[in-house]
Amino acid sequence: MSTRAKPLTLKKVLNSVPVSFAIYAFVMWLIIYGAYAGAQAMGYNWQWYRMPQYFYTLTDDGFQLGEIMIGLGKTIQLSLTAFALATIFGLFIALLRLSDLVIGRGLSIALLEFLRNMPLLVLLYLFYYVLGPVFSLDRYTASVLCLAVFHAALISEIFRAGINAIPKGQWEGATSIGMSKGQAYRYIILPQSIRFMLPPMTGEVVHLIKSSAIVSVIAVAELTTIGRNLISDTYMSFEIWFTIAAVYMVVTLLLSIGVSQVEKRYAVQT
Amino acid sequence: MKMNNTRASASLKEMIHVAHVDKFYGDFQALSDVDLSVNQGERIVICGPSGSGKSTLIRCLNGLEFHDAGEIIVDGISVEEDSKHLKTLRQEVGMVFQQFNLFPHLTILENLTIGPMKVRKIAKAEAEKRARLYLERVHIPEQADKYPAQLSGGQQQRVAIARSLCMETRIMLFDEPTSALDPEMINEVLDVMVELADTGITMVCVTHEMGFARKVADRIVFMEAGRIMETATPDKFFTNPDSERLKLFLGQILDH
Amino acid sequence: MKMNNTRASASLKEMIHVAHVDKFYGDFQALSDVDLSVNQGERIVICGPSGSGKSTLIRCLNGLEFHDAGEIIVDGISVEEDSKHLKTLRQEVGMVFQQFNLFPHLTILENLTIGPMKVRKIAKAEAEKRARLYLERVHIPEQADKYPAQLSGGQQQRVAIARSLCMETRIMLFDEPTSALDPEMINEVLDVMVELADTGITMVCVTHEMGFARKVADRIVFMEAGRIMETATPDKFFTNPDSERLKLFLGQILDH
Amino acid sequence: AQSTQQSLSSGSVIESIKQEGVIKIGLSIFRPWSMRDLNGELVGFELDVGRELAKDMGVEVEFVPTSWDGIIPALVSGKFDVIISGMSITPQRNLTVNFSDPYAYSGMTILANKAMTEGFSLEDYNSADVTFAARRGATPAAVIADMFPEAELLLFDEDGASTQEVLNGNAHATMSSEPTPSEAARRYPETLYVPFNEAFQAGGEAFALRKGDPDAENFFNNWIGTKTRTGWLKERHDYWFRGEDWKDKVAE
Amino acid sequence: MQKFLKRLHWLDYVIVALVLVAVVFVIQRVGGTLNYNWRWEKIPNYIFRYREDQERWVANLLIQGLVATIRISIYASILALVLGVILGVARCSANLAVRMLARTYLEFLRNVPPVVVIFIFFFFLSEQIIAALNMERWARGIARSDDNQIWTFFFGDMRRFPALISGVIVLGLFQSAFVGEIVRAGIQSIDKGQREAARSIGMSRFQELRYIVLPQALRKVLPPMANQFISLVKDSSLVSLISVPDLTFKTVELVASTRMIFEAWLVAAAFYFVICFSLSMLFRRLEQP
Ligand SMILES: Nc1ncnc2c1ncn2[C@@H]1O[C@H](COP(=O)(O)OP(=O)(O)OP(=O)(O)O)[C@@H](O)[C@H]1O
Ligand SMILES: Nc1ncnc2c1ncn2[C@@H]1O[C@H](COP(=O)(O)OP(=O)(O)OP(=O)(O)O)[C@@H](O)[C@H]1O
Ligand SMILES: [Mg+2]
Ligand SMILES: [Mg+2]
Repeated sequence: MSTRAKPLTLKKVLNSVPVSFAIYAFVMWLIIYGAYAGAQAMGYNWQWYRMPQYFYTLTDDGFQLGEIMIGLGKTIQLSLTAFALATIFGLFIALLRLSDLVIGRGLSIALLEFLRNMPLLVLLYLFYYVLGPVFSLDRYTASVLCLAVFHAALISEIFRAGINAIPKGQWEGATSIGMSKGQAYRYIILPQSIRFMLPPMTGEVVHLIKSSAIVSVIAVAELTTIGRNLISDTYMSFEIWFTIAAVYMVVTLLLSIGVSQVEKRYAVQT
Repeated sequence: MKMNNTRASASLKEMIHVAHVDKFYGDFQALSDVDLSVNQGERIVICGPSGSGKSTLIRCLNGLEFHDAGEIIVDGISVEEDSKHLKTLRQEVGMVFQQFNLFPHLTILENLTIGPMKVRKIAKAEAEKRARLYLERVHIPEQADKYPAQLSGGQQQRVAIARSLCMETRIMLFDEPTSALDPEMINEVLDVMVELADTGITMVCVTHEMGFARKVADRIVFMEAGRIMETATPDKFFTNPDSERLKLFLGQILDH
Repeated sequence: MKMNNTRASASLKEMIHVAHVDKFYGDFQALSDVDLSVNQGERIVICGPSGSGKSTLIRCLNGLEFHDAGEIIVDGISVEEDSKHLKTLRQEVGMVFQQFNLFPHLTILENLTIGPMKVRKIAKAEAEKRARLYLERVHIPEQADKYPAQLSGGQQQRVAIARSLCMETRIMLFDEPTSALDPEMINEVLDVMVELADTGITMVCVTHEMGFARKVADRIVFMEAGRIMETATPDKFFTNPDSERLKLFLGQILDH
Repeated sequence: AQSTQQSLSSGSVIESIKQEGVIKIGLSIFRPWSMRDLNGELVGFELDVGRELAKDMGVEVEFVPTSWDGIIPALVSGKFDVIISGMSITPQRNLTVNFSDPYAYSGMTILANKAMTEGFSLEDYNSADVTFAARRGATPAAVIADMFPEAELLLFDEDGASTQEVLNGNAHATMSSEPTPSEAARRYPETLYVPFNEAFQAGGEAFALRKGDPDAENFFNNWIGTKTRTGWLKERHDYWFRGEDWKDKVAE
Repeated sequence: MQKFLKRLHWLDYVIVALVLVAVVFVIQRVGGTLNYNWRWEKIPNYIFRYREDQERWVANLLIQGLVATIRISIYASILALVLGVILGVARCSANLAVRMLARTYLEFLRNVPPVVVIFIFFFFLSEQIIAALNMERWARGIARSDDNQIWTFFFGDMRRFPALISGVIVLGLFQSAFVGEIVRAGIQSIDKGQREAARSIGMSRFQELRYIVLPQALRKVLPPMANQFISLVKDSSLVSLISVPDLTFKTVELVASTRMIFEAWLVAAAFYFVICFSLSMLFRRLEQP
């Protein structure tokens, strides 16, 4: 018994994969071209040909990274440092939050509420202009600390969720062989909760890279800052902003793909 | 059917002393005026309807919960929330749970050695030797390198018993160790427990396995609504119970 | 036990016409060469083992699924994916689901009026009057202002029936309307369905309630593996089935 | 030619200002060119210039505060008609916008941290160990990069930030138009000072306007010429840059 | 009190001690080494000020900024909600092209830093929209007319209307991606049976969405939406980077004019905290009836 060929209708044609891709490509082209032509009509002078030099140059000295690549390196360095610190702070806050310490718990809740209800930009100004001079932090340290503290709040919630995902019986099992709370965390609870925490943690790295752009307001020479400086030199605002955005997208998309890979691996393992 | 263990009365040191204990969860009273005394080497079975406070009582004995009034002294250590000896106490008192509570990220061998190594600071080689010994004792020496998830429920529960034994505890508490198991696995665990009873360890066991109780218990404690209603030798317990409530309970439970 | 309904054959307009219908899910053939004809006012019961395609067939009748070959004509409208008359068709054909599928965010009254008001564009007062009428008909007029979650399963299913009735449909499809219900509620729903059957509406009902089938069905259809194996009057169906498979099925189902 | 001329003049910003009856002036907060007084209102040299300009044109005036590093893109994209914000003429900028004749000449001086730059000669500043702070996109930034290519240069959104940097010892020095450096040195005599008396690059500040608008350029040039000749510009400039009369209107 | 002290662990005392040491250190540094002259007494003036010439109290910079922040947040959240619902519905569309377009928009916004997104939207979109609608002239017309109280109440000084609107557009577009994801999750959480039931009483796809799916989805998405709204208030500080006169921008101006760096930033931070914290308290209260 064969399937009868059904008549092709407009709706079906529109929903079919090749047509969908075509429509998609057309709309995207329309948007991009519209933006391009629109800006040109406004008198904007596109100078894309000037962009490659900011990625790399080939001079007599050989291959050299351009400013954007250097900025990207700085962004990554900044983000990773901040992330490492944020993980430590976050673990600390989460443990305080879950502890029996009355003051400790109060402090961690106060800290969390403060960070949760404060714009990152304002927090950065606080770190840089207020705490900076007090603790004599330079701008790089201040921005690393600001990002670390801000993300520590988010990471501590990941830790807390991961720790709470471990059944109560594991605590009791550990306690009943005489482990102290610290030992139970160290040998029983944390090793198990890592599985729950790894996927959201990798997501948090992406988030942190995005947050790091904000430190451009205090002139840390990372990717966004480099972009803004280049714009103030060359006034090629559109080209540079789009390039910067694309660079960020490449990095974060690569990471996101990594995240979903990690998620898949851990999903299979359970 | 009942083996007559006369050895129990040989040593009379009091290992567990519970006097006038009350315990509240919020407004709900889970234990009321509970008294219990267990001598060294004695085997006690606790039974009673669901919610009667059996788990609560047994968990108060090694400080997984804390009582609100009265006193509990286990192996000479007063069980209190702020006691400095709580850790020592827990090393002396083993506990086996209904849900096994093995550590899923560790192999069986690691499950058994982590306590001795980290808590008792015993060398690894020594701890492994001991672990294999007790695995032998619970009849699963060949499973040492697997992970808990790869074992059947009955095997897991035997590992849990071995884990407690590895701490060389002098008292073992069991909270319904067989009730999460499929019928065919219950016996393999009960067999291990009977063997354990013969070693002279002090045992307090919450269970509804009346065959087991009859075989090994020196005394059976019947609880209801947070109170101990009756304490009796197995003979008296099954043949001539005092309280009406217990008769009813036995009627129900022996039906199955 | 069986009421003899002679009224059924009075009008002979064909309401549902199914001819040579095939239906595929991917490679899996859920319906093979199905033929079925239902006259106005007829009551059809469909039964058969799980996975035999009963739901698939009934869902093809009001275009919740679409068949791949053959033709389905319901109330003069050809059921096809791109048909402009699909909306009209669905207004003519009511459907009652196993899971009730009431709208949880609306009160009972709103559940009943939303269709007439938004689809049929009937004034609110008129729609409410009608809703109360049908709530009366399913014996729960007092529940009008509650929310579905506050009703028992049986009551919810009766509301679902009333919801279909409010659309003044001429055909009602039921997909195992009682199988998600507790035993004590099954009868209250079946009673309503029996009353409904007496109003002369055309009914197609997937159910395993053989008492109901015997009482109201004009014909019973037995399906297996995507095919209609046998169609018979209740008398013949229960007393003298043709196929071996049906005998087996009846043996199983009447056991309960 | 007739029609080109017509379309040029009708496309001039002057024409649209007349039509709208308002001139929109872009500026960025920058003591004492423009700042917020105690009432939160804008005051300063630019404001006087802008108001006078509008008065002479017979239109209303509207000031659009904008962050400094976005001020040129904003002008180009038409957010306002002209920038009057102490913007000094540089070739780089001139490639993107047109400038009128200068309406003020305030040279820049170096403001340095006393402890960190003790005994520095001008050449000593040109060293990799020295850190300068400046406002992103502002003239001093370009001048510093030009004069002290070896030194590290940090860029900020606001002028106040760079001064604070030097004050806190995070940067050795900053450069900005007088009187800001002298004022700051007076406020924090222990920490800050103006090491050199000379002013660098007194190139002059001018109005910036969009390219391709000869009419507007002509108008602004002549207006500035007139106001310079009558002494009005100098009088206002002295009031804000030399005088102290306005100080109690602005929290200090 | 006695009881409270008894509940403290020795580590609690360590924490208290550490906090105290930190506080003392900060006071020491600010007072001694930094020789910063605090001018807290000037701050109230920038919140409210008594204008002698007008003989009334007027809101000064900080309150103006705060009000602008609130206005922008409210309007942007409305815009984000509308766009987000469209986006969420598009994400569940039967048409692949629509789904891909929605996905592209979403991924762009999710993978590019907010700062960069805001600059791009600002220069590329909101500017164009404002210019295309000739909004400036229209707003100025209203600003000049006499009976503009209502407009002023809703939008502040009409002369700054274009800036407000570009802030709203930028923030609304930016947040719509996240709202869209919440809406999508809400829609997909609705049981398939609900759609079938709606269809089987003859509802069209639109009616099904309008009367059955969205109202139910709305209930499920309310808590995450509330959180998103707080995020939006926080992110609104970013529009200061494109010169929208919100609380952060006004604070920057205040700092540039008066150099009261510490005071101004601490006050601005307190303002943000108070708004966001009371909002989260309010939403928490509303969530548990
Ligand atoms: N953590 C707790 N919070 C509040 N109430 C509790 C808690 N743990 C136990 N209870 C209550 O205390 C009572 C006694 O509980 P317990 O677990 O000791 O009963 P049980 O005799 O072990 O019953 P079962 O045979 O069901 O295990 C029960 O009513 C239970 O609901
Ligand atoms: N959406 C679907 N996709 C793929 N296969 C399906 C789908 N719906 C149903 N099927 C398959 O089609 C077959 C017939 O399903 P149908 O639901 O019609 O059976 P049924 O007779 O109603 O069974 P039951 O009594 O369990 O409800 C089954 O094998 C089922 O697995
Ligand atoms: Mg229990
Ligand atoms: Mg079915």
